[in-house]
Amino acid sequence: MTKYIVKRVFYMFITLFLIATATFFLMKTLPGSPISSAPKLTSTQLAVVEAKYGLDQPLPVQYGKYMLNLAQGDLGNSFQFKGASVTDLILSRLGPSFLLGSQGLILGLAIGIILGMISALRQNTIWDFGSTFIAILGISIPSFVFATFLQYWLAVKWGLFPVALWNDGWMSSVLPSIALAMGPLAVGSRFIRTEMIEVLSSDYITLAKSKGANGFEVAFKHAFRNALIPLVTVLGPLAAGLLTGSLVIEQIFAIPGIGEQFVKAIMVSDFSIIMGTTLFFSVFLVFVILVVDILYGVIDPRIRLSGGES
Amino acid sequence: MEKILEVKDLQLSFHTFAGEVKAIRGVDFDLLKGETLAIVGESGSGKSVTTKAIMRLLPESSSEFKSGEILFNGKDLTKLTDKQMQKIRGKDISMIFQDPMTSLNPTMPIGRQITEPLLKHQGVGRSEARKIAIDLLRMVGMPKPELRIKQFPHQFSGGQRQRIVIAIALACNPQILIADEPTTALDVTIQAQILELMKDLQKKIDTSIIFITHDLGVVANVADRVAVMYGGRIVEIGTVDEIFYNPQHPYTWGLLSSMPSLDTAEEKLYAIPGTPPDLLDPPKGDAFALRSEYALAIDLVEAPPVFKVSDTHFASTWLLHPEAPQVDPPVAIIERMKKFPGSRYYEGGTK
Amino acid sequence: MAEKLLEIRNLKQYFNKGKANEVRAVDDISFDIYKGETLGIVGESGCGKSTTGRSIIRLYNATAGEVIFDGVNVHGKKTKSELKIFNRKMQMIFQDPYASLNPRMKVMDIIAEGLDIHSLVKSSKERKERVHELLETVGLNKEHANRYPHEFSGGQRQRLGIARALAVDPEFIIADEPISALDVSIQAQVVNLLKELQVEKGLTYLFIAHDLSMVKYISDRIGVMYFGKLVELATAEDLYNNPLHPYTQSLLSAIPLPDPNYERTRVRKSYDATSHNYQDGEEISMREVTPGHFVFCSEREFNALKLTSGTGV
Amino acid sequence: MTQNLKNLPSGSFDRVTVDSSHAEKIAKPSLSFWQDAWLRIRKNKAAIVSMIILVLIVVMAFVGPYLSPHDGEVQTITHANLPPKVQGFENLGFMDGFGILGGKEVDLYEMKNVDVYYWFGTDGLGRDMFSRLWQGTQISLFIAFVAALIDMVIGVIYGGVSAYYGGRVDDIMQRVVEILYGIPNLVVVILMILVLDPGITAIIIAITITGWIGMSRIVRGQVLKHKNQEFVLAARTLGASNNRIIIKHLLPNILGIIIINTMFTIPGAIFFEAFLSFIGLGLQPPAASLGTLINDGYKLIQFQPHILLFPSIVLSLLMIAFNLLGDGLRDALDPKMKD
Amino acid sequence: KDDAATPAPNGDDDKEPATEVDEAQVLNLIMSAEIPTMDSALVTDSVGFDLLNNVNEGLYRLNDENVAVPAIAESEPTVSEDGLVYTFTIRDSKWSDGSPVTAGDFEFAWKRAMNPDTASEYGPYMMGGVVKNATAISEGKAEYTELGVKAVDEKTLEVTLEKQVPYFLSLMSFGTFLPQNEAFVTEKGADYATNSDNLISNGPFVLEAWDGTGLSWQLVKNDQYWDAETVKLTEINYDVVKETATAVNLYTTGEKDRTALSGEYAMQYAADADLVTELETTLFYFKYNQQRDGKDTPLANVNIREAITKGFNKQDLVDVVLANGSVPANYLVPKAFSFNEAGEDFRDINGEMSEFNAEEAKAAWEKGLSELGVTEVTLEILGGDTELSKKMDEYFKSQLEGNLEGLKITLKEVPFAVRLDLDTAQNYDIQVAGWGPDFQDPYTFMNLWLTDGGNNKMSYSNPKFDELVNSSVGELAMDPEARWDAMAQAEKLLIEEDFGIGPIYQRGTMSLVKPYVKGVVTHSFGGDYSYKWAYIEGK
Ligand SMILES: Nc1ncnc2c1ncn2[C@@H]1O[C@H](COP(=O)(O)OP(=O)(O)OP(=O)(O)O)[C@@H](O)[C@H]1O
Ligand SMILES: Nc1ncnc2c1ncn2[C@@H]1O[C@H](COP(=O)(O)OP(=O)(O)OP(=O)(O)O)[C@@H](O)[C@H]1O
Ligand SMILES: [Mg+2]
Ligand SMILES: [Mg+2]
Repeated sequence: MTKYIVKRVFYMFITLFLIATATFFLMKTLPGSPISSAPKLTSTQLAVVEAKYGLDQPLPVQYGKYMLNLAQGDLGNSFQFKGASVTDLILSRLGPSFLLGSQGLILGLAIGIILGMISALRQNTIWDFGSTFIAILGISIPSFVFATFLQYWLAVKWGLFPVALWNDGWMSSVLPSIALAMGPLAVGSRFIRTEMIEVLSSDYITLAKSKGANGFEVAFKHAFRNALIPLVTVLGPLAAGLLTGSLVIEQIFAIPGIGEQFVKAIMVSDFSIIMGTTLFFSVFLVFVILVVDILYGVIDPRIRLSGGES
Repeated sequence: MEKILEVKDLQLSFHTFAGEVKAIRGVDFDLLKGETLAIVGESGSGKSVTTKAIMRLLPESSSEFKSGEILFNGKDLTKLTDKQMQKIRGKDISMIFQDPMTSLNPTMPIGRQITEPLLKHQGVGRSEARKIAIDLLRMVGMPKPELRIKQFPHQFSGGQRQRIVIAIALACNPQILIADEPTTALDVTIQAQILELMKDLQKKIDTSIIFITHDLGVVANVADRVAVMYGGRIVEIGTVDEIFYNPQHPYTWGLLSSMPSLDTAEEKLYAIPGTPPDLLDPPKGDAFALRSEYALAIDLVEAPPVFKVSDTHFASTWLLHPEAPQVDPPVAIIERMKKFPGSRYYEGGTK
Repeated sequence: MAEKLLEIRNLKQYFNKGKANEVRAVDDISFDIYKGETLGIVGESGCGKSTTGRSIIRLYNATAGEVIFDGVNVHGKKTKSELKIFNRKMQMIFQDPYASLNPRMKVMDIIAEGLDIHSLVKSSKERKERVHELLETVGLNKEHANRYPHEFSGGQRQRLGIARALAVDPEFIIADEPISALDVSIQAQVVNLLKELQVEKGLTYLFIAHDLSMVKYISDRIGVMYFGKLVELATAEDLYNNPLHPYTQSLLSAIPLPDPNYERTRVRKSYDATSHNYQDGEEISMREVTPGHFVFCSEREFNALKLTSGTGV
Repeated sequence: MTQNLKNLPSGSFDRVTVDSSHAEKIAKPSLSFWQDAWLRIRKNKAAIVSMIILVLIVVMAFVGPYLSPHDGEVQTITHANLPPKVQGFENLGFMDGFGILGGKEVDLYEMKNVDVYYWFGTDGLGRDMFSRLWQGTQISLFIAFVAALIDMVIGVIYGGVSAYYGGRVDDIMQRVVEILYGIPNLVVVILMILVLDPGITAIIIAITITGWIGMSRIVRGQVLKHKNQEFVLAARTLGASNNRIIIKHLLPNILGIIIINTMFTIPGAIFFEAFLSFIGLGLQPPAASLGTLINDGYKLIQFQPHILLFPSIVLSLLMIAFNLLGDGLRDALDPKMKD
Repeated sequence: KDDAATPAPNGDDDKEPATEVDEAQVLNLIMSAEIPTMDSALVTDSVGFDLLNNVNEGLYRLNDENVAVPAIAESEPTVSEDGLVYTFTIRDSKWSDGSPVTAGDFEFAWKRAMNPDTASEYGPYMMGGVVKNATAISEGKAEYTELGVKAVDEKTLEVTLEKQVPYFLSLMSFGTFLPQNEAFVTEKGADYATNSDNLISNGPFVLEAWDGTGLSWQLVKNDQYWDAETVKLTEINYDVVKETATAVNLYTTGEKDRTALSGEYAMQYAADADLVTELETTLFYFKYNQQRDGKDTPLANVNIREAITKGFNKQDLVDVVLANGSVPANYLVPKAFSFNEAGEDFRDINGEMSEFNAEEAKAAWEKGLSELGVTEVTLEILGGDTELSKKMDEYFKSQLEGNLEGLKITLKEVPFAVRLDLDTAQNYDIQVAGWGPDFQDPYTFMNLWLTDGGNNKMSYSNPKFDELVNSSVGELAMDPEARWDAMAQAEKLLIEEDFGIGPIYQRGTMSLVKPYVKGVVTHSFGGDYSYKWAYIEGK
């Protein structure tokens, strides 16, 4: 197992190295420079600013420096925020995104799993259709439309939650989390449904029944855990998707999150933030995938010992 | 001996998108206390469905119970509620399936799988159940049961897994054990061990066994009585000697003679031609007639009733009708019949 | 006996060689197959029977050793056309009647595949005729040509597999457990067919199985495999009546026969691989104990066996 | 068990010989895999309804713009922001030309002196939403189909080659995938769009740049599963070339799963395009797609719900229909699809 | 040190029941973007200038009538004979940490803004050509310490100008000229002004709860401010909200006291009592690039430029497309921006030019085409990638293509930074651009179009125009009337004769403002709003 993790971490670093390299050069090919957004600079002044950000050096040198800094966890300095450290910028925005993401994920998966179970246990009944309908709606309505709805109905019309902003404590996170939960909800319920149906027809379930287990025990003690296994495999991308996907929700609910910052950085060509965030997302994704792999072993004892290759 | 289970005129269908599959078309048999009844027959003849019907494990949505009674100690299982049935399953009647690789829950330690019926039916505490589980494992010949009880199914070999399944099935000392091809997936040497184990355990806890298999060798080894199924019916039933040495139904003949025996060297094996009937549209009359060289005109018209050969031996073939012509079974069968005192060809004294 | 069709020399087939999970599926085995005979191979599951067959027909590239077919090493460097010749001469019948036929192809195309690959027919009419002929050979009829495999029963499918193999007129057929997935009553159909074909076409078989009674019936000689090694090789009669290797004895004693009287008396012997007590440096190899009866044993065991069987004869 | 037998007609007990080849007869009509699948699909009401909806939407995407008397590109600025109005609906209470203005329901057509009908209303530049909706649908579908097609081609080739040749090739190719898998695709897509000139091509490239990975994984799994199947081995013992094995044996067997997976990538691409519009990386106007239309509309949800409503309905219908059809196909083509 | 308890960042002030009796002087506002920096030398954006204007105070401040009046300067400065040396006397006032505001703070701040190491953008831009040596410093020909500003003593600041600058005093309220406390700045080093802890102020308010990059912050009344008596608000809470819908929702539910409206929202709230329409001084126009890749574009032809300038309906544009209170612009210098001594609007004097006229446009178009010898022209409009720009571009396309036969418009919509890049490279045909004034004088709009001017970037060149504009800051600098006249002529030349640019609209804003918000002053340049005089009444 440790060997496996070491191997994975090694690949992780290759992935990150490649992503860093790719984004670096991509950014360099982008039209528009973050500095030219200051149209009033004279050319000498411009040279000074360029020097400040190290943009006057040849590309390979810039690249080398960037990578070197990266190795020390330094993502460079923001243009937009006049030299603020990108690492700090990202860290300062992490909290809300993380809270929303995890709440959305947990909420979505919890409801999704329940819906999926209902669907599978009451296959082809009105319950099944109802759950399936909700799940498909979840993937059919763009999250920004859904979020706007939530905001208008639950906050403006009924006043149940704050309209937006991040200053009402936990209450502020409710609506955005619900909006974010739709994706995992849909994925969760569909995965669980298919898998549950499959598991329920397996031999060991028949054996469990023949032991006299009742419907509840069969579904929850025996089938559930097995049906969860494939869901775990998509957990990684799902979680990462939430973090990145939250940019829409963050913008609508005016939440100081990492996604919101990313969008802004794109608008103003703040390369440092774009690169830093991209890299951060990658680290997160790669890390989550690794965690999920380990989690996979926890849920599925077959993986636990043999460890490795799926 | 007392009858512990009586199945009377069981009829059962499946509804599939292709139409109605008449899987069981009138099955009668009974099971005596302490005996082993083997059910043999071709794939699809309805062996598993019959036993699953007894356990009421068929999918409710697609299966339809048409008629019949399943009397367990006089109680009709078909009339019980789900709750009542759950009390019987695993306690009074338990089951072992063919594939040990898939019959255990891969994500649950085997200990918990064994203790589950104990906790459920015996009302024992956890630690007590654990003790029993360890004993059970020891009983089925698992070395170091205290350690292995915490392990997961994938850490066991096929033979070991089948032992675990047997341990689960026997946990509550059931009155009936249904074994659906418990050794088919195993190697011969392992199969031999498992068969011995089952016979040993049967003696110990005095349970009745319904043993389903394709393998006539296994039948000869374990069975007290044998039921031969074909096309959703039992076509012949009798003691193991009656079936092996005095078979009456042409299908049984075919079955027995299609296996080469070790000591004779037939030039050509007797082969039953054709394929099993399609139960979506079962043939009229005797389902086997189309494949039988002993077919009679009436076979194609009407299904034969059950004829009594001896007190313990019944067969459903028109050949047993008093008016039917005497036919000679295949040579290999005649060879067998020569050994059986009650048969036409008995030569006497060979035994 | 007749001339050798096939010589297997020190064949080794390792999987995942050099890795932690190395499997020595076939570990240095040698034997000959004579023209026109049926050589049976038995052994428990996973002992390497299929791998032996597949290495012989070059589905796997052997780790070491040679397979000499008609005097030519199958595993040497070959051009495409040379390989094609082998492909015609050697064919295989598979175990699983469901997995061995492409579910998306019609029977016609399945059977004609060999004809197409080797351009054995000139027109589509000839192709059709040839397929019909093959279908009849295996006891099916031409109406079946336009159907899909899933519509057939196991026995029928297995016969389709045979027809496919026969299409290229092979000399040698490897039958990898062709009947073990079939119902008892159906097994006979296939075995009879194989036997008939052997006589008709002068075929040579390598017949792989894991149960013995059918193998004994169909084979002239039988080899017993245990953990990648061939442990005993003898004529069918000899092997049954006089099994020498303790593993063979255990295997034979484990098989139940459809005879209640026999079953009541059968005693099972168990085999313990450590019972040989081989010393370091002892050379263990196939030794011919009685003419045509080879046993995998050490010199010491060989002498002991010779003694007992010598008196036995 | 009675032995009481009624009288049977004479001759009942004559022996008959049955032609044993009779028993080989297959009674069922011959069905190819695809015919069989079609029969299954036909039983699946949801899939059939989905199929009909999809066909309708596709047809409308092409003929829709011609059905409306208005051109979707023409700006009649005086007719801006009109709610839907349909002939004959005047008194039904909806699609009657009434809309909210300053918090009150008023007949905006009357107010603006408009005497033509805009079935789905107009947008902020006075363009006919009905025509625009179908034009947008057309573009969205185009993007989705092309993206799905490219995903499919790359994915199938990559996954197929990796699995079929196995060994070292597979090792290397899978390492590459593993690395790519660690890239957050959303971010890549955004970067790609930033780098490329915005437009349909950029969107398609961006969607496909990581999109094929899913397909390649599935195809690889399938090829791995099938390539050691006995029927493939049989073909190899017959001397079939790699090409033949791939084309005749492997492809037909994984085609079902490829189709199913494509059924799920299409809506994914449609959705993604909508998302890109939201962060301002979508199409360049005046080209419209469902995504840009929805993006235009969602802000006006309180006052001019029609701008959001119709594109949302079409988008949701597409999503639902593709998903249900995909589900149906999965049940029909591959009831046991695991990976 | 101010001992006003620092309110928690999540202050739920509006829930306090105390409001009934003594109205809480708390204002809740929305911002459209984050604060990039609070360093007056580095600020370039409107948010930064807006906040600086409220937390700091320079020599002058725009009063509630938008007139620059002495602030930290005790009174009007004394000006030397030649008009080149201004001497200010500094009033007694304190920084929020209690230290006094001195003349040295100004000298330090201004020089710091010119120090190349600071990399200030506005410093050299604002001071260049105004304060002595500024141009030389930014060209690297002089040391920044040689800048013409000097603290004679604690209370006396002497500024030497490069040349006579008629609008010099109006600059003194601009953010770049704010003072900075040397001790504090030096102590904080690179961290100066990166969050509210690293900042001190000398204005009406103090910035609190700003982490440097966050979406929310707070202004709290500065008790150390010399004119603290005037300041009534105790707290202003800011949140950044980028979605109009969200902002409006926040306004509707009463969480915010003001929100800007756009497009369809404006239409919906047209009759709302809370609606406030304000005209800004930002002007939007087409830049016609006459030379691209070294070759003349069709826009080098004056008739083509005329056709496009007159070829689209501006009224419809502002009414339907923008619908935000903007007005059609037929001029360069915005309305209600600059006034002469008599208080007359420059605009009223010079009037409207080159209005929409489809006929004239068509005629000019045909003339232009025949001069070019073509029947079809394809032009690219380069615009922004915001929602509104995109919509506007679509409108232009439809209008121009409809009115000018043979014209084909392609749209290119890019982020701001990219647009500037393309502008610098002169890589566009027509660009939708905008300009907001840096000081209250028409010159801030005029100098853009000087030949080879830094913002020209479209190869417009007319020696006559150059002459007129230059004279306004040269020989006519001290003659307001003649100056005024020269600029009026120059504007006519640019818009009406050369059609060098095509004015589109002067931006307006519509916002919803709660009726209880009183006394907020809107400025036409520099910071957008002053809250010094604001208060809450009748909430
Ligand atoms: N769930 C089901 N749905 C539809 N048909 C079924 C189902 N289960 C069994 N059948 C059909 O019922 C018939 C009897 O099946 P059964 O499983 O009892 O056969 P079997 O004798 O046990 O065969 P095998 O030896 O292969 O296990 C077969 O035709 C089978 O296709
Ligand atoms: N492609 C492969 N890669 C790795 N190991 C393999 C492969 N094929 C077979 N093996 C291993 O080689 C050994 C021999 O396998 P083989 O299939 O030859 O056994 P067998 O005797 O045919 O068994 P069975 O009776 O079950 O068919 C087994 O342990 C098997 O797991
Ligand atoms: Mg069965
Ligand atoms: Mg094998």
